[in-house]
Amino acid sequence: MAILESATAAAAAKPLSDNVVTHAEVGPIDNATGYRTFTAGDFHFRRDEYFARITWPAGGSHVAPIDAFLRALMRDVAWGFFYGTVNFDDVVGTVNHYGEVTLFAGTYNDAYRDAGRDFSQRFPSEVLGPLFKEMITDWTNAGYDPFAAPMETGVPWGAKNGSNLEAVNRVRVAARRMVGLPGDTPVRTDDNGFPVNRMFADVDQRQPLVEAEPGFEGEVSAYNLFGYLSRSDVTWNPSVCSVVGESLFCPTSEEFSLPVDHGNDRCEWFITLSDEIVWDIRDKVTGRPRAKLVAKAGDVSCMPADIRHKGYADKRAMLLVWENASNRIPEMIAAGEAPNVSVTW
Amino acid sequence: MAILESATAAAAAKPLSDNVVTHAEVGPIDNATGYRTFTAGDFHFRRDEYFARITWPAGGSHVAPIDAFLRALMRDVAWGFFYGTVNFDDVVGTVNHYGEVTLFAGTYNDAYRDAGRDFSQRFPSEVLGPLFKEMITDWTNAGYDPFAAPMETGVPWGAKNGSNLEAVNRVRVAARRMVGLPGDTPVRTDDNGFPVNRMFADVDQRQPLVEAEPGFEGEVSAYNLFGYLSRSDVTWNPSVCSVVGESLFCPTSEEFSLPVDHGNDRCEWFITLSDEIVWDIRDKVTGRPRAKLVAKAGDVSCMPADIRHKGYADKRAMLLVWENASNRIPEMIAAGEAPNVSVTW
Amino acid sequence: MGQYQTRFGSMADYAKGGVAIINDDPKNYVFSNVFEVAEKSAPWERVAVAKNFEYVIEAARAEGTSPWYACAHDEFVLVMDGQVEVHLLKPATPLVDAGQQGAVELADMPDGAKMGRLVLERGHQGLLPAGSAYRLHADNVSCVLIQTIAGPVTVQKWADICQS
Amino acid sequence: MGQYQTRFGSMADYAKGGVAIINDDPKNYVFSNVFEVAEKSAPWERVAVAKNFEYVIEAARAEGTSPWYACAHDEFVLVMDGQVEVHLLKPATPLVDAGQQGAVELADMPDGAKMGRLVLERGHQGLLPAGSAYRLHADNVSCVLIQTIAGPVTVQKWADICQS
Ligand SMILES: [Fe+3]
Ligand SMILES: [Fe+3]
Repeated sequence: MAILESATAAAAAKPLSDNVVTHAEVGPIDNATGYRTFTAGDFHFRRDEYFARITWPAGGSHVAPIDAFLRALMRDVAWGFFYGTVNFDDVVGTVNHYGEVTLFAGTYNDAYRDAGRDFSQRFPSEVLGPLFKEMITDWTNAGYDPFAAPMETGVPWGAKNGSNLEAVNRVRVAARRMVGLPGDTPVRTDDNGFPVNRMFADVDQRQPLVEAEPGFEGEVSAYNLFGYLSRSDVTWNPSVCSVVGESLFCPTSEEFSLPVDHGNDRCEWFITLSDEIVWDIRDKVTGRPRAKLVAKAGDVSCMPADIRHKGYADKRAMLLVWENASNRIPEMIAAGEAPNVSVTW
Repeated sequence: MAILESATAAAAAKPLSDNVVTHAEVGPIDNATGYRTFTAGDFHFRRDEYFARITWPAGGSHVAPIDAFLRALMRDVAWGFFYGTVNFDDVVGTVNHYGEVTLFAGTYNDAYRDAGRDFSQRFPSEVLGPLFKEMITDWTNAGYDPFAAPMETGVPWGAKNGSNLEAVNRVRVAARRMVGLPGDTPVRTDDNGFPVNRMFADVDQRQPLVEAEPGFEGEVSAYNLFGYLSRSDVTWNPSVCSVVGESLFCPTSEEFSLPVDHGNDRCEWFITLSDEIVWDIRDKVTGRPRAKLVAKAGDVSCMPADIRHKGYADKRAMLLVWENASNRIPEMIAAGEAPNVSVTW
Repeated sequence: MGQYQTRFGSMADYAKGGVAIINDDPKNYVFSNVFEVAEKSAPWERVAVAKNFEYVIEAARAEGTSPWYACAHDEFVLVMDGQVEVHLLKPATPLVDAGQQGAVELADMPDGAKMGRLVLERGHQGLLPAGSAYRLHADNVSCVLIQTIAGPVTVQKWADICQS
Repeated sequence: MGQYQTRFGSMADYAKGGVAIINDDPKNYVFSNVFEVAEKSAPWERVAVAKNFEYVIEAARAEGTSPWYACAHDEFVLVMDGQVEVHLLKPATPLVDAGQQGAVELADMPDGAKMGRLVLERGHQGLLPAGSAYRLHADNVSCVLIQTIAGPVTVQKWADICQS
């Protein structure tokens, strides 16, 4: 998660749009499955042993395997709807307007749109966010962690069976200046609950030599970023490690596949720090495949603002996601002034 | 699996097409993962801990989560490429020409085709079939059954770890006249290794009353089909239970989701015998969504010949798939004389 | 939870699904429900609910005693609801041409040897062997499916039974 | 198996991926590799490998001793290969305007108080604090990334470094 608090706060102060829907409701417990139902405007959400079932007006409906759905929902909740579009799959997802959020079905799917079968509603973020939070809480069973890699967690299937509050309530990590500075996000150690991941057992854990003259202890600072990433307990979940104005270094550790198809509303940069990640690039609006990107350690690439991307990594990899969290960008996007690619030559 | 032996035999007698590729190769064991690689013509297949990786000429590549890939591959192998198109996912799959088979990437995906990025090669079935068989055998680890429902098997992830020959070598069940007749497919019992599935514990197991006069014991016959289906150890795997000429009743028990997107080359009928199955219907050629079908017990529907379908069932359901295995149909299809929908009014 | 209830349908209690269109014609799916068809049909009306070239699946309301039928090829009956008795008879002389497709209704019980009897309940499938004659009986209103070839007794009333 | 090898890159040993096009222009992905950039650059040339409005990430070949730099805002250095020493100094008087973006190269070591020293190896990230002056040193050829704002020392040579 890499959205600055200031951006959200600024947006929350704006008056609501005219067409905004404020109805959200947690339904009763289903007798057969033990799960609650959820309603947001005219969208209804239900889970059973294997699927999330989503319906919307005029007979719209969608079935999503619950493992993929929970992994996507978890990110959308933890990231506060992130930047731009979070496609849970080819049909359902959210678009962040920073203070408000659109929940859609088929809007970013060529065939649904061409047939006039897409549907969306816009909500205050503070209405949809808590509802989604309750959904991920209710629908996650004991032993299953939607943030974890497949080999490091249980299975999500079956009827309601306990909960995993610790997993779904993880607080997002966002350094204000840099990890390891006094009063900022601490480095990770065995002792504070972050053991080295099995796939990063060979990563050097030594910390840098730091010699501060008296009086400069708060500014002469460095830490082992690769060591820090080797101890991440979650996958595909960027956290802020260093901040230059609105420039956020948001590294993350990646294993298996990105649970969402992310369609950023601005350029987003990736620097692969270790191993290999393959990216499927599709058009943001139509969903049609555009490119395939193979990124190895040291590779840099820009994700243009008009695509959606989904990544794959067999060996856990370290990825530096670089975001520009500027408040001006949403306005530029609305005015059509934001570039699709931030560099041309 | 519901392809008559006669059809395959007839096709195998035909001379090979001019453009057919006969090269297939099993590669060495990968040092890191322990899995073998496989080559069919200019297609290469590799698996790692989480993915099947498929490449083809001119930089074509595809990454498929290994769970979905193995479930799809298992069906394609067990069904002898089935009828028409077996889409493993939106990119890769096979088309059965009955004696020959096309392996494709992007051919049934609008965006790949429009961009000229689709690729396919045609193989003798007796070349691609055994290669796929070796692939499913090598890539399936101990404890994982690609035919089983998610809650009834292990996980497919990780490096090579044993095998599950019993699971991948299941012989297909095809009654010649009717299940239970003397010398034909036997009914299922606890004793012959088919216990009642946990989701069908309430299904009546009594057999019908059968009173045959002397001399007619071989023709006066009936059995409990629902009981038989409640004891199926596999999902989404039709087996022939009764035969009228080329008309095959191929019931099956369905749980979670159909591992392939099936684009039949002829009309295929479904009668839902119990519970509920939801079907996603997309265009066969373009992959664009066309309809959503909800089928409950007693519901009958035709799958037209120009669509692909994928089903979902949370509660294990009984489905009667009805196929017409006529040898004439492939010729009619080639001549453009086969109807898309077998009934109009 | 943990206790699963298998939902079979019956004429007294069925729920029908349906086709929701994104970009298509619902008629392409020839969508019907066998219990609804049986409910709205006359006893022993053999209504095609599925057809693939010459082959059909018929749904019938089983009520009282059916006519006698003869057929040159195998047919199969599957009870979807209720209880149905099948009487089988080996005709003394062939009743239908060898090439005749589908069942033929007989005016009366034919001469021949008693082959036997089946008592089928829900989910039971029975063979109606080629060259035999048969009669069905149901004490209470029941529902059957018959796997066969379209023939003289097959009723096709698609517009009445299908979603459009 | 079971023993995983984490593949970090280095200037001596890196493998570059790339963009395979289905329907697009590879230039949209501004694809480069930091080790390749460092390999082909002069020592301490601060080459932008990523840019988002005013913000940049620079890749540099760290070799010998760098000039002194001053910057009005925070910057961060991340060692991608080798070992790099950072010397930090608090200037006696401000060396750059408060609004100045990006690092400014100084002609000489400025007057001021010694703040301290960092010795960074691969994967270590260090703060180059706002208002300080700094100098980097690498005994052996190394590679660093710098998170900063585009400024007078930032070199943009996209056509040389990117896949097209
Ligand atoms: Fe992204
Ligand atoms: Fe099918």
